[in-house]
Amino acid sequence: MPNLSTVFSEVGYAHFLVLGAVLFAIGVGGVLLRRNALIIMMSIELMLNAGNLTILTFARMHGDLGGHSFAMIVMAVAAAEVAVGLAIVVAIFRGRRHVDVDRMNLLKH
Amino acid sequence: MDTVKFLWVVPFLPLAGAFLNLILGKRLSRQTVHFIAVAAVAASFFTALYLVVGPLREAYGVWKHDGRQGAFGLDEHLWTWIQAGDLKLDLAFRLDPLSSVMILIVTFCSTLIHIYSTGYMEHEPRYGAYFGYLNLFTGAMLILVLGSNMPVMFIGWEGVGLCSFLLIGFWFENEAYATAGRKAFVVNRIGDFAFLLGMFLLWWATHGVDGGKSLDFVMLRDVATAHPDIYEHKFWFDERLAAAAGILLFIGAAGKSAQLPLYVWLPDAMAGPTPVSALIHAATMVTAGVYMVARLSFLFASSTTAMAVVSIVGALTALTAAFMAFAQTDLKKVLAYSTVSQLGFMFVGVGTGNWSAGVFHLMTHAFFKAGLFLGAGSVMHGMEGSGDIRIMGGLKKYMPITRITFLIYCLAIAGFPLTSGFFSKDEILAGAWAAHHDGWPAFLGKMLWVMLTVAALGTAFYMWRLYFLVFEGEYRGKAQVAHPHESPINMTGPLMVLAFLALVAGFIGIPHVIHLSGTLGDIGHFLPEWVGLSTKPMEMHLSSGTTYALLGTASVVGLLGIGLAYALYGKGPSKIVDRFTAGAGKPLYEASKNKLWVDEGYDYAFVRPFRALAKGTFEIVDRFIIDTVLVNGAGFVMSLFSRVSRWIQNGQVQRYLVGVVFGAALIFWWTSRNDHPSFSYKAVPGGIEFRAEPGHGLRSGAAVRWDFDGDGQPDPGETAPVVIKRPGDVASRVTLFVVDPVWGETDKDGKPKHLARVTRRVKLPVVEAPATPAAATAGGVP
Amino acid sequence: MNPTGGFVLPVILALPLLGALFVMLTPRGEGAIARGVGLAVSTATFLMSLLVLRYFDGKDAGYQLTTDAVWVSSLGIHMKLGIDGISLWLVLLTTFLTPLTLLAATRSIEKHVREFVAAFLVLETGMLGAFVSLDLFVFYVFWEVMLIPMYLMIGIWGGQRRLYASIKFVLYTMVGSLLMLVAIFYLYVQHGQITGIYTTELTHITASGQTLGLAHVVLPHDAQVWCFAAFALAFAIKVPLFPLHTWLPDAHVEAPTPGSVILAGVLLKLGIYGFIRLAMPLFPYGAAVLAPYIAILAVIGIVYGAVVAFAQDDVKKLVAYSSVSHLGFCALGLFSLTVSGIEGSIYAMLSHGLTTGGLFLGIGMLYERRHTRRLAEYGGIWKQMPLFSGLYLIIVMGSAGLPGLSGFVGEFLSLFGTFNAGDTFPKAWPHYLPSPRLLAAISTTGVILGAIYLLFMFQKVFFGPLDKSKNGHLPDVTLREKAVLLPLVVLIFVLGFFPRPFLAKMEPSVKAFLADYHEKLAQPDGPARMMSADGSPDAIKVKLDDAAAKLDAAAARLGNAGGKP
Amino acid sequence: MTARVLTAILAVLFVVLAFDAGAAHAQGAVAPVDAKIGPAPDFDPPRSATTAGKTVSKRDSVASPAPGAPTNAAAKRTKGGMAFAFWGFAALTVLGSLFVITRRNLITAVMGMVGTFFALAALYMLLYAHFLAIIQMLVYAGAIMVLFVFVIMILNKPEDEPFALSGRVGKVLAGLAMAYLVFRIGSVLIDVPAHVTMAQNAAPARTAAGDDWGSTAAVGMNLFNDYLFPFEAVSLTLLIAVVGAIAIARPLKDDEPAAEAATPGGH
Repeated sequence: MPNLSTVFSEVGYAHFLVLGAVLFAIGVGGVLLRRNALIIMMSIELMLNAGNLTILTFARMHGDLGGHSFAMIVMAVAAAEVAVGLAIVVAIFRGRRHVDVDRMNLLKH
Repeated sequence: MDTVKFLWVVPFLPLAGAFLNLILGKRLSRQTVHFIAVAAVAASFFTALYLVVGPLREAYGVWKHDGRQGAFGLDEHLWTWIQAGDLKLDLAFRLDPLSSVMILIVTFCSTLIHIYSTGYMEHEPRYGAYFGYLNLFTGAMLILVLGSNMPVMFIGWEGVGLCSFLLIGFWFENEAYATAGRKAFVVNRIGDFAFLLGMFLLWWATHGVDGGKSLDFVMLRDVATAHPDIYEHKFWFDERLAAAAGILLFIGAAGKSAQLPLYVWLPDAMAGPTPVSALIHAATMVTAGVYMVARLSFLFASSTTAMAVVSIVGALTALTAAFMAFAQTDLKKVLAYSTVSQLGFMFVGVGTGNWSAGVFHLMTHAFFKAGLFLGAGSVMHGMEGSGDIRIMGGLKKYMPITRITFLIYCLAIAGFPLTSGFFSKDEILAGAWAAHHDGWPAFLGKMLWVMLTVAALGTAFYMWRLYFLVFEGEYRGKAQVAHPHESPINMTGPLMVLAFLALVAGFIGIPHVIHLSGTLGDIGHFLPEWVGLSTKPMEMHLSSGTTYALLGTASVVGLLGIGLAYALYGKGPSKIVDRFTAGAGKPLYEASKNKLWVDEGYDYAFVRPFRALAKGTFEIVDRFIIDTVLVNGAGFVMSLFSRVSRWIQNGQVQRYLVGVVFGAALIFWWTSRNDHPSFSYKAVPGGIEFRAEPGHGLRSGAAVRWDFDGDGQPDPGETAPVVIKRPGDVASRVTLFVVDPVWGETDKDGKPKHLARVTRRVKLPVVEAPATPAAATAGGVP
Repeated sequence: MNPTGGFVLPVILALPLLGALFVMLTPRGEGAIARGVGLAVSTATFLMSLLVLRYFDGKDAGYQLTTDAVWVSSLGIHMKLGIDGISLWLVLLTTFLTPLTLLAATRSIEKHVREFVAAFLVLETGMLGAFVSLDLFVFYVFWEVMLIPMYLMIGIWGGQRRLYASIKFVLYTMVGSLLMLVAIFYLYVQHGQITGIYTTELTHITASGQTLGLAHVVLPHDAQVWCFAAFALAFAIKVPLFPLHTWLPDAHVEAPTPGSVILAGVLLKLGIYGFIRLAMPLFPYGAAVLAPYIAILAVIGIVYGAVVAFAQDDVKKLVAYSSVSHLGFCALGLFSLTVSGIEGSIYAMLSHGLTTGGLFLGIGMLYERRHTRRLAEYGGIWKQMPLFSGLYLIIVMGSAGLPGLSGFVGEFLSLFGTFNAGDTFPKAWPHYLPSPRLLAAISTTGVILGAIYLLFMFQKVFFGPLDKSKNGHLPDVTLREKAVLLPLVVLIFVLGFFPRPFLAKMEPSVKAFLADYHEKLAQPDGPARMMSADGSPDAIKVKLDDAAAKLDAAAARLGNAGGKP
Repeated sequence: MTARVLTAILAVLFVVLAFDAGAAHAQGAVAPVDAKIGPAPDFDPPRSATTAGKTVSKRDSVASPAPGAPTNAAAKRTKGGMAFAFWGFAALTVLGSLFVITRRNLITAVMGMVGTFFALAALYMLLYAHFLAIIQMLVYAGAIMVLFVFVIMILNKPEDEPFALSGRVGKVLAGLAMAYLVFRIGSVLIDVPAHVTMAQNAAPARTAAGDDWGSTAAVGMNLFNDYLFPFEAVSLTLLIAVVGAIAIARPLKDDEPAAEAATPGGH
């Protein structure tokens, strides 16, 4: 372990990676804790972004531009997912006036 | 052994008759039905007669002329019945002196009783069925008698059981009758169980000996003579194998021949039509046991224990049954118990090794007891079916022929001098008196004799009581039956024939002390010698004086019984008896009337417990333990699991995510749980082998550096995970460096990064000698 | 080996299957057509199967009329069919019972006739296939194929509690057969690893004339015990042996008459057959170790089944438990490992197929008239239906083992074999177990008990006063029912009086079976290997040798590592 | 209000960053030919370090030190501002994301999200992903967030309790597991050799085609040469998503007829 001062003063790829991990963790926490479908979707977005951050960091480290392309594809997929997901949320809300995932248990019984 | 043709005809004819009557019985007219039946049996009788006086006598002549030894008889081999492995059972018949006597008795009595039945059963709706069964029985009985090996005998043995089941339950609308039939069959089956075991035991003992593989009687007998040790070797504790086999087979015989303790079915068997009782339960079937014991004489002869058992059981049966017969008020019941008692006599006869006497009494008994039953049938026929002797009496003027014949039978059974029963019974008594086989206590024979004499006295008494109550005195049944009448000729005819035989049949077996010569002698001593040909002779010493004394006693006893009966019942029921039974003798009277409560005892001891056992087993073991607890229990446990898993997999994405995260953490922890490096070493040919273990998970497969010279710095070039060094080049401390698998080994300024390391003191083993296990294992532990 | 007969077995396997397809093409509502087709097809199958007798060589102990077609070449699965003295009569029994049962089913099956007939024909194929297949995998396939139609039969055409019964039946059987499957895989892999040739055939002749096949693998002793236990479980459930029998009464009671007939008549036999054909030859040591216990279970089953049968009020249940008792005789005779015992066991199976089949058919006929199976509802039937009663009495007596009828020969022989099995029973007979002779003695009480419960049933149904008004006007057997019962009765007599031809045909195979069994049993314990019989291919020898070499090397290395003490 | 706070912080940070960059610029480092964003030139490596061949070699070996190690002077000079920017934006990201998962008010949550995305965009710039930084702003902060906001508007319902009560145990476990993972990963990642700081980059300034690294042209070349098929696939995905979204979101058929039927009924 390098000493703290270097950790704070010299920013390396590690810091980006760790940040990505933290961000991902927060996203997971959101999905775990919240019941509102919208919030959950946002948390998913957070996780995707954490992924993107990591990808770009590695791209930088390895000097490989493929990472950028990949990140872009991720963004596109995220957009698609959000579109469909929000549509579903709307549909559900129209039916049952709420978007509480705990109460969406038709398939359970 | 010589062969004979057409022996199969004898059993075949009745069977064919049975087939016809059972299949077509409904369509045929009564005349046709009973013509077929009678003709079949009669034909079979004449065939038998021809075969005996024809081929068999000739063969005997030849056999005697050649002075051959061993068993004498004629065989007919039909086809091989069962053949499996070294077991080969032929469906074969044998005609030898013993079976010849039997088939004559059987076919003859059967013929008479068929004829009698045409009268007795004339109003029976199921006429064809009746004669069909009767024929079937005759056929089965003939198979039993003629069978040349035990399994074939067993066919008939069970066949007659089936027929008796059917005929006892012939009027099956009456539940009690049907039950009686079932009882007969089941009790017989108990005997058959022992019979089977005995058969297995004999086979087990004899198979492979002299190629013995057929359970053939002659084979078994020859084995007994050739290798006595087979039957005599210790089998059960101190007893010979013959004892075990003999006793088992005797139990079978007891089942069939209604001996203690299996006699209970016979009195109930009176539920059947009277001719049936006459044929099956007096003349033929019940004597099968006696026949079997005589047939296996060689076996019983080789175990005096078995013989003792047979004779004692016989004597006890004779006594008990006689006692039970005293207080019976039903005509047929009395006869039934007397049958049981007489069978006891026969078993004592064969049990004392006096085979011919047993068979002799079997024959005479067949005549007079069949006659008695037929007479009883005739009486009941005249009394419109009632068999209650309390409402009879003075019938002699209504049915004279029946009365005369009945009188003769009673004389015979009571052992009145010079009647057939006299001779045969005396033979048995004499045999019992004389019987003293090695291993027997001295008093046994005498004791048997005493018991039998008492039984004989009882017999005479109750038979004559019966006679007097039925025929003498005043007619007491006006209320019930207005006009008793004599039976038609087709019923009285057989009565007369049998009566004649009951008188004279005894003269073919008069005691040897009465010396006769020439043809008279041939006739007089015919039976014992003839039967002796196919039984194993037992030596028996009896001085002529004793013989005469015994003869005297026998006749005296008979007369005594008759006199006693006359004194008490000469004029119908007597006050004396009533007073006696009401007072001092009450317990005795009750005991006799209720047959010593044996049936009730069995009911409580066996029948009810068995029912309870069956129900209990079914409900508790089967339904509850196995089905509910084990089978459905397993299912229940499964459903429990499914409930639990359903709680986890509740379709909520978030809960699944919990699983995912937790699993990921677990995997991570597992893969990186021991990431601390270490190394082991052991001696191998050519040096010491160092083996780096950089750790699992992230570190696995990481590059390593070694420090063998102990300077704390990685040695250049030592990068292999497994290194073999010769002990010389190894310092006392060896260090393993593990390069960070992800980020390399130098930091930003290019100088070596701090590496994970492990240092250990190395104990150097001797090179030449292989390492001691201690070193190897010590090396294994970091 | 008779080359000309090879076509018979495939044909009798294919006929019912095609028949089933064809039946499903007939119009839905027309039950009569479906029945007619089914009857015709099954009769044709029966006639074809009679051809087996024409081609079968009674002297030859080996498999005959064999056909071999590669099914899954990559796994070495062969559609290999063949028949020998052991399976011969069982096949004939199956083909014989099927048309009779279909004929009897005319009135008992009203709904979905078409589907019923189809299922029945499929079932026939399954049973026949299981009897004639010489390839473990194929056997297993047929074994499971039987399950489905039976399941449908109980579940669709059954009585009140049919769902419970059918599920119980399927689960019970599945449990066993899956374990068997595991054992089969184990054996398959072992064989492949030893010889390098993966095949599921029992005997596989390679192009170079080498004799391979699962039947020639010698497993280490403990593996044998486990595998035998797995097989034994499957077969013991099917038989069924004592503690595993509770599916049988339920299945019988709920199943429609034809289902019960086939279940009792043929399906149960497959348990015993599996023991003879697979479990014992493949794992002789396991058999030797476990035989005493199975024999004891069989004896318990004999007595227990008989006792419990006496407690029944439902006729079908009574007969079902009597099956438990009778199959006990079969199992006992089989494990006596004597010629007479095994032949007796096979013969008892034939007889049981006829008699119990007949009993169930008769019960079905009564049920069609009275719509009840409770003993208490009957009584005095003989007066109404004398002919039927007479025929039924013969069947009952045959089942009770009256000598001269079929039942006796089988029971007699198997008891006989057991009683004299003292020396052929496995040497490792535990001293704390009752000796074979005692076992035979105990099981002979089945003779008494059989008489007790069967006559009890017979009296309750046919004897006694005709006091139930419903029994007042029952028509006697119709022509169709005569046509069903008479062949059975005749055969019962024939089997009773002329068992020799039947026994003679199975004797060589049985002897061969015993010989192989003892030869393989004599093999010493050790790593899995092929039978070192003469003519064993050199390739295998080599493999064995270098396997041994490997072992030595390993031992040496261990010695180096661990050092010598 | 929170949104405003966030935007304020964001603005401040940009200013600071720009100032620092300007300071660096004043010290007369060599400016790049096409400097789009303020701080970028500062981190630009000395040209000597970058050749195509080197680039190739970089991709192969991770652990080996970067050739052309920078002069300590350059590293020191740029360290402070660099670190400052990173920490600032990192703090902003984390703060915003925490907003997302903690706020009960959906609008607040979305605003926090916006902040996160902006900060991430800045971080992308620090990683020389200029093009992607822009795209991030356009796609996420622009499109997706607007979508969210619209949906929230459509639903506009009072906020329900934020935390799923069911299965608390599981969630606590999962939280602990998550923390453990983050800690372990972090402890591994923090070992990343510090010598590849932002100061001297591991990537070439120009790609083989001569475009600036991370510029639109570079990414475009890469995307449409090497990753054409994925690109097409994704476009297809988007099409499908659009169609699907419409299909799902539009009201069910039988709603309108009911409505139609209602109106005439009213007259």
